Amino acid sequence: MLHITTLHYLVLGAALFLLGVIGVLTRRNVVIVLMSIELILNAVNLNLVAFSRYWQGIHGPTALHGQVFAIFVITDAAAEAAVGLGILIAFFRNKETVNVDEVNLLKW
Amino acid sequence: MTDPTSLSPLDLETPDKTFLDANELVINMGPQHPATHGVLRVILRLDGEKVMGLECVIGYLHRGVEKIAENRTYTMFNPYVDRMDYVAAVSNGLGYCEAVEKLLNVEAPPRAQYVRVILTELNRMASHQLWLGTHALDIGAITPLFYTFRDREEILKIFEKYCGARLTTHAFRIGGLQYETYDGFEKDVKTFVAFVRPKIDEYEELLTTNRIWLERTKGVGKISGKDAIALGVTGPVLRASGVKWDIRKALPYANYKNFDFDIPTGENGDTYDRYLVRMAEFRQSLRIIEQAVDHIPEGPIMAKVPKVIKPPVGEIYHSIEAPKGELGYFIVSDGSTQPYRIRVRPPSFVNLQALEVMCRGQLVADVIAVIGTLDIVLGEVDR
Amino acid sequence: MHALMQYIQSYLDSDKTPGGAGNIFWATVYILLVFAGLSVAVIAMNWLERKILAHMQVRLGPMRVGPHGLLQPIADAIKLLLKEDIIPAEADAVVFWIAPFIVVLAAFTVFVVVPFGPTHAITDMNIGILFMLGVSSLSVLGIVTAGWASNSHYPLIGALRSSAQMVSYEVAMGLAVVSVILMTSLNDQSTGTLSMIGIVQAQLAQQEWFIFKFFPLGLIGFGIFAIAMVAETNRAPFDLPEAESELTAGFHTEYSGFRWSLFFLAEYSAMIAVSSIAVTLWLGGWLRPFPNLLVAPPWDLVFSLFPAITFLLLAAMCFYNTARMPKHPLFKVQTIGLAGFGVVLGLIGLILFLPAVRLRVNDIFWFSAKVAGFMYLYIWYRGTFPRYRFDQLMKVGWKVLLPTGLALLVLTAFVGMRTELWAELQGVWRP
Amino acid sequence: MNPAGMIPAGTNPPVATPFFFYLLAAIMVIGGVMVITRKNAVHSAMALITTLLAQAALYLMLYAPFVAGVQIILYAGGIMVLFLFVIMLISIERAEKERQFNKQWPVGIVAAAALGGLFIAVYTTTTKGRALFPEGRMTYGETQNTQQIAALLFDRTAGQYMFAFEIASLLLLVAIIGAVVMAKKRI
Repeated sequence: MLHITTLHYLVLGAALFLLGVIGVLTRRNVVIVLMSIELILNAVNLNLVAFSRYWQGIHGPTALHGQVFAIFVITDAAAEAAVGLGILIAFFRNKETVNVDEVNLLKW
Repeated sequence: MTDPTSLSPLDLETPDKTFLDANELVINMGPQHPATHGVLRVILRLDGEKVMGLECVIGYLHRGVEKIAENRTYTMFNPYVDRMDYVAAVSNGLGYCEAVEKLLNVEAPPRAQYVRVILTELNRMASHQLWLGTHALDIGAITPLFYTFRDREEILKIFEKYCGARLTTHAFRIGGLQYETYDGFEKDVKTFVAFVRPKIDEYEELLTTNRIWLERTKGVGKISGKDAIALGVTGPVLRASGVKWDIRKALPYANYKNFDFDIPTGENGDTYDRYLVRMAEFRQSLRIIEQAVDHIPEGPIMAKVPKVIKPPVGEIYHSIEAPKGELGYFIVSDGSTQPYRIRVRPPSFVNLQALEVMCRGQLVADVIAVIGTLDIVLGEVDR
Repeated sequence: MHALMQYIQSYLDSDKTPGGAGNIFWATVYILLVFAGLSVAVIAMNWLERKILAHMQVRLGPMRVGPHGLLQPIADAIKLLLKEDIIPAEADAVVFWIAPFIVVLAAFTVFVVVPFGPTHAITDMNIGILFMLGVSSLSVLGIVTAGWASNSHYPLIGALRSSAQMVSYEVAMGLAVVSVILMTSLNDQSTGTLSMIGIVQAQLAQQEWFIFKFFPLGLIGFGIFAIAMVAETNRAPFDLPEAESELTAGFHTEYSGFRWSLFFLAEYSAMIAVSSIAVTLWLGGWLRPFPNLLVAPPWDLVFSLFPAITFLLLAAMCFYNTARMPKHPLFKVQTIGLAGFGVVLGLIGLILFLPAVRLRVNDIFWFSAKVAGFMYLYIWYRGTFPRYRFDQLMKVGWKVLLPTGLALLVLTAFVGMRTELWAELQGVWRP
Repeated sequence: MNPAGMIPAGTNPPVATPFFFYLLAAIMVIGGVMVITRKNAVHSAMALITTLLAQAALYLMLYAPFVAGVQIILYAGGIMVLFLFVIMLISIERAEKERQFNKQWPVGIVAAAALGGLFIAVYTTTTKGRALFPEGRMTYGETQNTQQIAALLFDRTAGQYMFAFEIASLLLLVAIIGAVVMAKKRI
């Protein structure tokens, strides 16, 4: 059977990252765009944790910097989601739409 | 009296726009809903949980009682009134019988009057017990319901022993009573009074100082005395707003003027005060029953009323203090055996008008509490 | 074959959980046992709630199906399974279909780390309590989606209410839990633990249930948790999401039959789950009462006899009620049934007297007894309290429990570190 | 599978790692595709939750139980509930009937494809015959993971991230205030 290596996790992370990027670039619905951003952040997290394990193999069990980073990224994601959804609500209140390409208030 | 134009909360001001300018949520509460006490339908306009406005839709239990009266003789119509406020059938019967007696210009003999008072006050307690149980159930306390029903059972047993029926009793006849009291009636009533007095404390123990109960009822569904009068609200709801108006004292009927009792009133006109007023009325009813049962005179139970009741041409309005408020009967007679027109002033129907004033700006949960505290019976609202 | 037997036997000598020992056979057995035990507990809880509540309310409760209604839950279950499973036409069928499973899954998965004894848990995780809180918080997803998918107003309001409620009470709950985790570390050995078994072992090592630790701090933490857990499981007096008199049935208004019974199952197993958290964290988990006072060997013996005695008492109760059954041919089957039930309970009690069984089951018994105490509390609340209103509920959560929890956390840290702090301060003042 | 010799005494060999990895990876990728293709935002959110939970399981496989726990409690239990809450707050019936993808979607796809090409290029690079990421040499048990992370975050001597941690908490505070300010009409 195949052996699961760090590279496997990196490829999976890359795939998720790409999916997230496609979502951000193509979808109109802000909520789904925000979810795609979460997808990207998670792809990064997966890489970080995979690297952390890789690093542990070299520097011993206390080399957990990747996991600590992952925790910081999750914190960031929480803050981003709260602010993003706050903006979304403010936006929806003013424009009654949730489509990104209609966010053109600055064009007036 | 009050100038109706100066009533502030009654002006239907445009409500605030909703939070986030979101769409109003329109909820159809009822006619099949566990907390609308039958078939009341309330259309709620909500902003999240806040009530922006509401509209009552009634008539799901309409049976045309007033129209039926025009095709029945006075005696035949008597049982029909029991079906209006079916939890206080004795009071309904009393009001109707007294109205017709007034029209005939006869008066029931004293013994009948005393028995009438005892039964009516027992019925008031039964009605209040039902109210307390369901009101507490609406607010989420499920236990008081079973306590009150346990004790209400004793009242219904007395009714059953007296006239054979428990709910729609048809206890009184025009001119007095049909039946003499059964042997041991006084003893039963006295036993009941002794039995129920500690039970009322038991209900109060569960609720009166319960923190959650206080938070759920204090300041909820407030209505000022002025507004209550303007809306025609009567009964405990009016008295809880600080208006000392009880027809038993103001326009004494039966022989209430012979009894010594107080009119409990509240101050704030909120749900908690209405609860307290009704709890106090329990005790006042017990006082009246005790006085009445000790002094039942001997004598006939039926006045001299012709076999075929043909009141003289004329009209009469007679009202009594039913458990829920002023219950009035307006009877127009054209001299025949059937009433030309009967109009009932049902307390529940009039009190229900206050629902919107009491609920606007409150939360959904408060609507439930307020419907409960108004103590409406849909049979009476819709007739 | 021999190797297999050896594999199965090898676990019996180890002092680890099956998950910890990596023994797949025993892990499977434990999972099945926990699952079966949970189902039995839910069924028993259903019957007990109806009976206890009935007796609080001067009535009898179920009396017809089986002796004293003992078979009523089974009859109900059969009815629910046979009922038509209605999916409203306007509902989002897929989400509507999935939602109850999310709730059930979340409610059952947490039992992976519940320690019924030092070795009686499916597995012991390094992040045990975090796992329990996290997974039990997933059930809110199921509730929200159930309410949304029903495409109806009452469920939607119920779902919004419950999500707001569960999210806000989780915060207070978490703070209370963190204060306990601090307590595990504030001992001679420095590192704390998140493991459920580790927390109980810390209480054993410190010879003190955490409810009494740093009196009254432990008690306050327990109080916060005990309030928050009732809100978390949507039970009276915090049962607004399914407030019957307001929202008919809240988020599961549109559900019927099997799917509704899943919500029911999830609610009761969630109650058991949060109660086991409370028992583990504050009430010493599987430890018997007075572990520090009554330590002499005879006391050990006395306490280890409790399970057997309890079952014998239950059996005696059955026999007493058998004797009280009406002597009428119609009641013959019921009387025999009740007596038979008593015999079964008595036999279990006798088996529990055997030392080999007694010593293994003792932990499980004490744990279950404490959880059962909480279950009784739940029923008692329901019989006593009116329901809170939504804004009042939020007020209690955010303005009372949360600040208290924060203060508790800080105070626990200060009290626990007082010697180090004192040494530090002396170092500052007198260099 | 990991050879047994690489594992320190006291921990157990993981079972069927490749099977679980591919299973979870498949769930994650399918979930990710669903997130970006569903019309209905709630369906997207459900797919995202599935992805996140599968990822938490992957963290467990990577011997990062604490991160897995945080992932479940914060992401699946917290952030996603927030998402669902907002989706319910804003009406979505109309959004479903509208065009789902914006006009520049080909550009987006091309850009993503370019990025994918970049990834492939990097991951297949070998220097001196060695892959960029040779496989790790040893696997550690999870028994002390939480304590070690705590040591990195809080310990007086080994805690390198204490300041960063404080900054993160400040960030959260700012986010809370910002969200309230933006979402509330009148403060």
